[in-house]
Amino acid sequence: MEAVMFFLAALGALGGAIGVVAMRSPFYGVLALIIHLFSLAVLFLLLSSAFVAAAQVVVYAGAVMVLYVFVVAYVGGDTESAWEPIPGQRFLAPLMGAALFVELSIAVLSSSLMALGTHGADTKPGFGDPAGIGKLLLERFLLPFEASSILLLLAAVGAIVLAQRKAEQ
Amino acid sequence: MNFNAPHIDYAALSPVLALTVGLCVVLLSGVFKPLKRAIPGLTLLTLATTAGLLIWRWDNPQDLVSGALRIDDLAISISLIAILTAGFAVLLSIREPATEEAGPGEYHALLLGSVLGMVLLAQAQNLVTFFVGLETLSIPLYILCATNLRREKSLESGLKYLIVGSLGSATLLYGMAFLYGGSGSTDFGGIAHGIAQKGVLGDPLVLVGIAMTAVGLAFKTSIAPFHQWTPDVYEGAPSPITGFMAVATKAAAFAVFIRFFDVALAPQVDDWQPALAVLAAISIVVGNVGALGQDSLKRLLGYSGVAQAGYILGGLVVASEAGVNAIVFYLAAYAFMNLAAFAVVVARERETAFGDHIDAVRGLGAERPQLAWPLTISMLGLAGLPATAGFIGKLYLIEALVEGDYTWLAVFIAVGTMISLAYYLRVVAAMWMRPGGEPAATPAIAGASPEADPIDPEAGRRLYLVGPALLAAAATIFFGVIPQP
Amino acid sequence: MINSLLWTPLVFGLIGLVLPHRYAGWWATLGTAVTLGLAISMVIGFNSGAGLQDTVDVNWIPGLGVDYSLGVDGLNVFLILLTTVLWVAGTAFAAFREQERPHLFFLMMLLGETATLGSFLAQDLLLFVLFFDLMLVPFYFLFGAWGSDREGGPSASAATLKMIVYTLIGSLLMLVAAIATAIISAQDGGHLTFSIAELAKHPLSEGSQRWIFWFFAAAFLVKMPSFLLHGWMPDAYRAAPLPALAVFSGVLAKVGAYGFLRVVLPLFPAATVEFQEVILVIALASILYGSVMAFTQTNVRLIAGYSSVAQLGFITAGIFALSADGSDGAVLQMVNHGLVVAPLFVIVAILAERSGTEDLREMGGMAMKAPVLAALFLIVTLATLAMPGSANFVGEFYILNGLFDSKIVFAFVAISGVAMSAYYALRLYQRTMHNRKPAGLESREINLRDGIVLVPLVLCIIGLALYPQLILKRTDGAVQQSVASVTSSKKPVALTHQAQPAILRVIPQASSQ
Amino acid sequence: MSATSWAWLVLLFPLLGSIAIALGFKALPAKAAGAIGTAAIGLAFLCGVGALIHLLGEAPDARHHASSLWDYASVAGLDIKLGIFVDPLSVFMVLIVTGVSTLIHLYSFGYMQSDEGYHRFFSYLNFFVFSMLLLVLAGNFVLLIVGWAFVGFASYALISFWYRRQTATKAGMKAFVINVVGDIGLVLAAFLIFRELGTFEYSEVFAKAPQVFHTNEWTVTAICLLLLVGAFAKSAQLPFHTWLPDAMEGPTPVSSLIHAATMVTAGVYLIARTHSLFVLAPTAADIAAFVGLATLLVAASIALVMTDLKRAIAYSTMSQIGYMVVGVSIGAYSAGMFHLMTHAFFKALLFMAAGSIIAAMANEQNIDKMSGFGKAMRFTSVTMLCGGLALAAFPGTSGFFSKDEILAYASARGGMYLIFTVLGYFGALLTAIYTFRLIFRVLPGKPCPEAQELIDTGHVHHAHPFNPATGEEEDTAVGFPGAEHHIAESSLPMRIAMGVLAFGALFAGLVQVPGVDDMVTKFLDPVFADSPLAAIHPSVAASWFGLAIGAAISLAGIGIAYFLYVARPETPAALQKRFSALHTCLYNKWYFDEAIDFLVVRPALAIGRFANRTFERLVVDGLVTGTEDVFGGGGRLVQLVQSGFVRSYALLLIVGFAGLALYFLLSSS
Amino acid sequence: MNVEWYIVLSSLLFAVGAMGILLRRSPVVILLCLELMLNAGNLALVAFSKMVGNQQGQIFAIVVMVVAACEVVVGLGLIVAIFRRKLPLDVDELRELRG
Repeated sequence: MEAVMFFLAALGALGGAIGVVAMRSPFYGVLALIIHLFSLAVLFLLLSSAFVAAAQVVVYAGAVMVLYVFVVAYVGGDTESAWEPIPGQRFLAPLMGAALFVELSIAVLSSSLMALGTHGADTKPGFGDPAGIGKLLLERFLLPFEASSILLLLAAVGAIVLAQRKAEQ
Repeated sequence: MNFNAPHIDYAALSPVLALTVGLCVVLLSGVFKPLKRAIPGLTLLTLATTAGLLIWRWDNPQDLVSGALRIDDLAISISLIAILTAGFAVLLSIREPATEEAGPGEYHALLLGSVLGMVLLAQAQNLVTFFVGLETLSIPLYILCATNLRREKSLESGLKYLIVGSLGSATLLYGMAFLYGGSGSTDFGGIAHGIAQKGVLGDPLVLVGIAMTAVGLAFKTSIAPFHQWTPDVYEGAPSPITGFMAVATKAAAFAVFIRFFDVALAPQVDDWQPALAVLAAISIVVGNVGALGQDSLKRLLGYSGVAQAGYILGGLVVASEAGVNAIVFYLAAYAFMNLAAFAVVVARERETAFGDHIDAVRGLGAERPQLAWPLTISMLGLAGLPATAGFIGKLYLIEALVEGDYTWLAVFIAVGTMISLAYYLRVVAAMWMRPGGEPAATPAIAGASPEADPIDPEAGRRLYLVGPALLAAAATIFFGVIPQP
Repeated sequence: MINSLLWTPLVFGLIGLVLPHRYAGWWATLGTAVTLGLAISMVIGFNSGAGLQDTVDVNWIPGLGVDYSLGVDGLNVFLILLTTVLWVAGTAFAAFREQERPHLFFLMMLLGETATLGSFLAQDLLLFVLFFDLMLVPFYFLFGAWGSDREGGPSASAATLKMIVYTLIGSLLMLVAAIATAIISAQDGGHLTFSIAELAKHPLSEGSQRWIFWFFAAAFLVKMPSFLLHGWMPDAYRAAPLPALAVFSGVLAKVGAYGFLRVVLPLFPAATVEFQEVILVIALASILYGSVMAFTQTNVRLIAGYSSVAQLGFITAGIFALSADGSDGAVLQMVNHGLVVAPLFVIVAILAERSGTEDLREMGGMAMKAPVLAALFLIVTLATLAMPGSANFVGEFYILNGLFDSKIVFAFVAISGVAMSAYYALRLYQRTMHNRKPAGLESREINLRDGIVLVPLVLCIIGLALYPQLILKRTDGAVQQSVASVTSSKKPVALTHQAQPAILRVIPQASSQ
Repeated sequence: MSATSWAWLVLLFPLLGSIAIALGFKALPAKAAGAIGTAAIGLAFLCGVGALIHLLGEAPDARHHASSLWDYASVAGLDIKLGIFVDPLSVFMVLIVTGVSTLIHLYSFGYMQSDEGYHRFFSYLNFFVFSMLLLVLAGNFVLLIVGWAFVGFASYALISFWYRRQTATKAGMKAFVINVVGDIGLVLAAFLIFRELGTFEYSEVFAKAPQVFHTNEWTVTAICLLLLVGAFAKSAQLPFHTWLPDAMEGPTPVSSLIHAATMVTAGVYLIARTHSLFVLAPTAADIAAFVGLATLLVAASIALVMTDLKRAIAYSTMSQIGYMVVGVSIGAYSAGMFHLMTHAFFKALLFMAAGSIIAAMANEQNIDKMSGFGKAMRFTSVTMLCGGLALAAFPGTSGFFSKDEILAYASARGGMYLIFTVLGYFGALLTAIYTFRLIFRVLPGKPCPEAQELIDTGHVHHAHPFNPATGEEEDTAVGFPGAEHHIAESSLPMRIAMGVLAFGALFAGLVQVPGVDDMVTKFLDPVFADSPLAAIHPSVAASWFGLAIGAAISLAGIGIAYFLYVARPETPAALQKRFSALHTCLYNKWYFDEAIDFLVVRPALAIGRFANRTFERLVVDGLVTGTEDVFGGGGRLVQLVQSGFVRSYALLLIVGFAGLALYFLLSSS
Repeated sequence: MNVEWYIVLSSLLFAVGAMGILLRRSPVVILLCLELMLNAGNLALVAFSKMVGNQQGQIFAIVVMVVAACEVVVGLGLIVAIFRRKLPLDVDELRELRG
C-alpha cells in the first residue's frame, strides 16, 4: 500500500515538475506546480510528517499559488517562443540536469550509510505532529523561527517597494 | 507535554535585538512625514548602538538561544565590518535617487534587515539559523538592488541577483539536507560529531553535501565559477548598495564559511582543502583577467571583488588560526579600500554625466584632489602596494598559506596581484595622468534620457561623501602602517 | 638618527603640501639637503670595523614576527650617501624648472627618497620587501603623470604601467619567497622572525633555497634590469621626466644588486653556489646585449639606459664572482654608476632643451659655445666608459679580478664589454658635442642653475676617482661577511662537483708551483 | 730632495699646468696659456734632470726607488697604491718625454697661435705630458694602466681636436677604441699576474717572477702576450696599427709629440720595463720581435707610396717603432731605448717641418702638389733635411748609430736572429728611399704656386680652409683651425724648437758611439742587469762593421731615391704601371682597414642592428606583449562568457557545481 | 519504502528544477522552477528527518517554506516592477549588463 502511494505521489510530483518546465504558458505552469505540491504533501505524509504536509498544502498550495495566479493574470501569461538565443544552452541544460541527477543519485546510492536502506528510524507516535513540531520550534529553534518572521516582514516591505504605484511616474 | 522556554541571555543577544528594534522604528518613521528626515540619523543610531553593544561583548564568547548563535570575536569583528559598511552606505545614500524611489523608511529598513541577516549569519551555528540568516541577508539586497526603479539596469540586476541567488540558495539547502542526513544533526558541532562518529567520514553523501554547501557559499562570496552575477549586479545596483554589498555580504558569508567549514566540516578537511584551493586559484585568475579593460568602475570593482574573494578563500583553505586572522584582517582592509572607492564613485556619479564610467574620474587629481586621493589610495591598496592595509592583508594571507603548505596558492596571489595592477593603475592613471585616449564622446547616459539622474555639481564637495571617502582612505593607510594598533 | 634620516624626506614632502606653489621645489630641495647632511654625518660616524651599527629594532607586526629594524653597515652606507646626493641633485634640477602640480611632484620625489633609503636601511627581510615595493609607487606617478608621451608609441601612463607590472612580478614573488624563508626557517626549529641576520644563521635546506633563490633573483634582475627582463625599460625611460629618471636610474637599479648582497648571498648560500653560473650567464648577456644595444641606439636616453643594463651586468657579475674583491668592486661600482648615470641624464635633459630632440642623429656640434658643458660631459663620459683612473675603472677592475680568479672564461667575455662601452660612451659624446652642428640647433653654455646641479656631481666623480679607497675600505668588512657565508658553503659543494667543466680547470694555481 | 720627490714634481707640474689652463680658459690671455703650458713642461724637464743627477750620485745597483702617496684601492687582498717607481729607465724616459715635449710646446706656442682652441690645446697637451709621465713613472701595473689609458685619452682628445671635422672625430674614436683594446690586454695581464704572483707592484712582480715561473711556462707566456696586446695597440704594431695614420687628423704638433716622439713608443717602454717577464717567456719575446719586424717592413713599404705627407711620416714612425720593438724584444734593450730617443728627436723634427710646409700649402698635404720649398722656406728645408738624414741613417747622424746598434746586437745574438739583421738592413734601405722620396719631392724643383707665392710676397698662401681628407669646406668657428692658421716658420719659438731638435737629430748619436762612450748603455745597465740577454754585446769591431754596412745601405737608398725622383722623375710612374698590383696593395695599406672593418666592425654593428631592430622587438618586447596578450585574451574570454544571459550564468553555476561534486565523488571512494 | 527512494526522487526533482531554470525564459516560470528546487530540498530534509528519527529536518523544511514564500513575494514584486517599467518579461532580453 505504502509503495503504491509512494509511486503515485512520486509520479504526481515528477509529472508536476516536468509540467512546470515543459508548459509553454506560465498559467499552466502554475497549475502543474500545484499538482506537484499536493503530491509532495502526500509524500510528506508518508514520511510521517503530518505538520509539514499540512503546512505545505495551506501555505504553498493555498497562499503562495494564489499570489502566482494573480501575478500571472496581471502581467499576462504570454507563451514564450521556442527560440533559444544562447548557443549550446539547449544541449547543455539537459546534459547538466542529467549529470546532477546522476551525481546526486550516486552519492545517495553508494553511500555507506545503512539507514538509507531502511524505512527510517523507528519513530514514536506523535513524530511530526503539530505538538512536537511546535515544541521544537519554540524551544530549540526559537531564534530561526523569529528571524523568519522578520524575513517575512522584510519581504512584504520589499514587495511593496517594488510593486508600488509610484514607480510608474 | 510541557514547554520549556529556552534560556535567553539578553545581554549577549542585545545587538541582534537592538537591530531588530531599530529596523522597526525606522520602518515606522517612514510612515510619518515629520520623521522622514530623521531616518538616516535613526539608522545610524541603530547601527552605532549595535556596534557599541557588540564591542561590549568583545572577548566574551558564548552560545545563545539553544546554540542557534555563537557570539565570539570572529562574529563580532565580522558584524562590526558589516555595520561599519552599512553606516557608510547610509551616508552615501543621502540624496541617492534610489532612496527616494523606495521611500526612505523602507530603504533603510531593508538595509538594516540585511545587516541583521549578516549579524545572524556571522553568529550562526546551526543549519537553520545559517539558512535563515543567509536569506535575511539576501532578500533585502535583491530588493535594494532593484530600488532605482527608473533605471532598467537596476531592475535587471535585481532580477538576475534573485534568480541566480535563489539557485545558489537552493543548492546550499540541498547540500545542507545531505549533511543533515549524513550526520543526523543541524548543529555545527553535531554535524562534526556525527560525521566523525557515524563512520561517514569520506562518504559520498557527506562529500556531495559539502560540495553543494561550498557552491552556495562560494556563490555568496563571488568565487569563480559562481561569480557571474557579481559584475552585473554590482554595475546595475545603486552605488551605495553596491558598496555595501561588495563588502558586507562577502564578510558575512566568509564568516559563516569559516565557521561552517572549520567547525562543522573540520573532520573532512583533507577533502575540501584542495578543492577550495583550486576554486581560489580559479577566482584569482578569472577575477583579475576579467577586470582588464573594464570601463565601468563598479564592474571593475566587481571583478576585482571576485579576485579578492579568491585571495581571502586562501585563508580559509589552510584552516588554521593564522588563516582566520588573515581573513578577518583582510576583510577589514578590503572594507576600507572598497568603501573609499565607492564613496568616490558615488560622488562622481552625481557630479558628472559619465555615471560610473572611468571617464568620470579622468583628471580628478587636478579637479577634486579630495576625491582623487581616496580613490588612489584605495586602488593602490587593492593592488596590494606597501604602506596600505591591502599590503599587510596580503602579507597575512600569504604567511598563512605558506605556513599551511599552500605556497603555490601564495604564488597565485602574487601573480594575480601583478595582473590586477593593470586595471587598478589604469584608474589611477586616469585620475592623475594625461589621458591616453580621448574621453568617450558621449556620456554613458545621455543627459536627456529619462533614466538620467539629476546632476549635482557640488557632490564632490559634500561632506557626507568626501568625509567617508577620506576616512576610509585614512584607515587604509593607518592599518598599512600600524597593522596591530 | 637613522630614523630621522629615513623619514626626513617624507616629512618635508608632507609639510611642503601646505606651502605655496613657488616654494614647493625649494622646500623639497631643502629636505633632500637636510637628509644629505644627516647621511654625511652618518658616514663620518661610520666605524668600518664595527659591523651593523646605528640600529633601530622595534616590533612592528608581532603576530608575523616582522620588525621595524634598520641599520647601517658597509654594504649600504655609501649607497645611502649616493641616494641622498643624487636626490639633492635631482630635486634641485627639478626645482629650477617649472613643474606642473609642483606639490605632488615633489611629494613623490621625497616619498621616493624615503622608500629608497628604507630599502637600503632595512635589516628585516619583510621591511626590505615593503620598501622595495613602495619605491615603485612614487615613480609610477612621476613617470606617468609628468612623463612625456612618445609619438607613435605608448603613452607615458601606458609605459609606466608596463614598468610597474613588470617590476612587481618579481617583487610579489619575492614577497612570497620572503615569507616562505621565515616560515620554513621557523619550522626547522626556531621562532618566527624576518631579521636577516637571524635568518642567515639558519640557512634553509637546499631544496627550499633553490626556488626561493629564483623568486628573489627574479625581483632583483627585473629591477636592474638585466637581459631579457628589461622589456619595461625602453618605454619607461623614454617616457620618464628626466629629474626623476636620473635618480631612478642612478639609485633604484642598484637596489636590485644590493639585494643580492644583502639577502641572497647570506640567506641562500647553497643555491647561490649552485646557480652561480646561470646568473653569471645572465650577467654576461646583459653586458653584451646592453653594450650592443647602446651602440646602435639613437635615442640618447636609451643609450644611457642600455649602458645601465650593461653596467648592472658588471655589478651582478662581480657579486656572483662570489669573492670578496668581486663584491667589493660591485659595491663600489654601484656608487660609481649612480654618480655617473644621474649626471648623464641631467646632461641629456640639458641637451634636449637645446636641441629640441633626443635623437642622436639630429644632434651635433653642441660643444661650440659650451666648453664648460662639454668638459663636464666629457668627464662623465670618461667615467661611464670606466676610463682607468676613474673610480669606475677601479670598480670594474675589482669585479673582473674577482671573476678572473673564480670563473676565468666569464671574465674574458665580460671584459669585451669594456671595449664596447668605450665605443658607445664616446659615440654619445661625439655625436652630441662634436661634428657639425645641424641647422636650427643651438649651442649654448650651461647656465648657472644647471651648473649648480651638475658640477658637484662631477666633483664627486673626480673625488672618488682620486680616492676610491674611501668606499672600499668601509665596505670591505661587510662584503667579506656576506661573501663568507657563501664561500663557507661552497667548499663541500665544490668537492661533490668534481666534474667541473674542463675549461675552468685549465689554469693551474700559482701555489702549486 | 730624493729622486722620488723630483719624480713627484715631474708629475705635478704638467698636471698643474693642465688644470690651470683649463680652469683659466676665460681669464687667461692666449699667450699666457701657452707660456704656462710650456713653462710647466720645462719645469718638469728640470725636475727630471734633478732626478737624473740624484740617480747618478748613487751606486748603480741602488738606483731604484719606490714611493707612494696613498692607498688607492687596497682591500680584499689587492693592494693598489698610488705609487711611483724611479730607476734609470724611467728617468731616461722622463727626460726624453719632457725634453721633446718642451720643444714641441714651444713650437705649438707659435704654430697654434691663431687657433681659437688655444687654451684647450695647451691644456690637453699638458695633460698628455702628465699622463705620459705617469705611464713611465708608475710603480705598479694598475697605475701603469691608468697612465696608459690617460695617454690614450689625451691622444683621442688631440686627434679630434678640430672636432667639427667628422674625419677627425672618427679618427679619434678609432684610436681610442683600439687603445682600449690594448688597455684590456694590459688589464688581463695584470689579472693574470695578480692571480699568479699576488701583487701588482713592479718590484715584487719582477722579483717573484723568476721564482714562480718556469721558463716558457704557458702562464708567463700568456702574461707576456697580453702585455704585447697593450704594447702593440699603443705602438701601432700589426695588426693594431690602423689608427696611427688616421691620427694625423690632429694638429701637426700633436702628430709630432704624441704620434711620433712619445706616446707611440710606450709599447717599447713597456716591453723594456717588463723584460724580466719576457726573459722567462722567450717565445713571447720572439713573437714580439717578429711582429716588430713585420711592422717595420710593411710600414716601410706603405710609406713608399703614400702621397699624403703626414701619413707617409706616420708610416715611417710605425716602421721605426718596429725597429725598437725588435730591439727590446731580442734583448738589445739599451739599443732599443737609444733608438727611441734618437727617433724622438728626428721624427718630431720631421713632423714640425712637415707642419710648416703644410701650413704654407694652406692645409694641402698631398706631396704630388708640392715642390720647390727648398727655396721658399730655407730654415724649414734645412731642418727637414737634418731630420731626413737622421731617419735615413746617414752616416754620423743619430739614427745611424741607434738603428745599427739594434741590428748589430741581433747579429751578435746570432742564429735565427740574423734574420733581423738582414731584413733590418733591407728595411733601412726602404727607409732611406722613402725618406728621400719625400725630401726630393718637396724641397727641390720648380716652386709650386704656393711656394712661389711665399717667395714672391713673403706671405703664406691663403685659401678657403678645407678638410684635406674630404675636401669639405670648413667654417672658422671653434673646433677648426682658425682663419689665420698658416704659420710657416715665421715665429721664433718654432725656429728655436726646430733648431734644437735638428741639432739633436744630427748629433745625439754621438753619446753612444760603439767603443767610444756608450753613455746610454751604461746608464741603463742597472735596469737590465737581471736579464741574461743584456750580457750579450756585439764586439766593437762587429759594431763598426755593421755601421759600415748601414752607411752603405743608407747612401744606396738615398742614391736610388735621387735616381727615381730627381734624375729620372718618370720612372716611378713606370714602376707603378709595371707593378700595379703591388702598388694598389701598398697604396691601400695592405687592406688592413678593410679587413678589420670586415671582421670586427661590421659584424658588431650587424649584431647591434639585429638586436635593436629584431631581437628587441620580437623577443624582449614579445615577452611583454605576449604576456599582455595572454592575459588580455583571458579577459576577453571571461567577458565573452559574461554574456548578460542570466540563464547562462545559472548554467555555469551548475557546471561548476557538477564539477565540484564530481571531484568530491571521485575523492570519496 | 526505503528512504533512498525518496532521496533519489528528490534529486530527480532537483535536477528537473535546475533544468527548468536553464531552459525557461519567463521569469515567472523560473520562479516556479526555483520553487521546485526548494521543494526538492524539503523532500530530502523530511526524508532524512524520518531516517535519522529527529524532527529537526521538519523544522528546517517549515522554515524553508517561509523562505521560499519570501522569495516568491519578492520575485513576483520584481516581475510586476519590470512589467510596469514596460520591459519585456523575458530574462534573455534583460542583458544590458554584460561583459
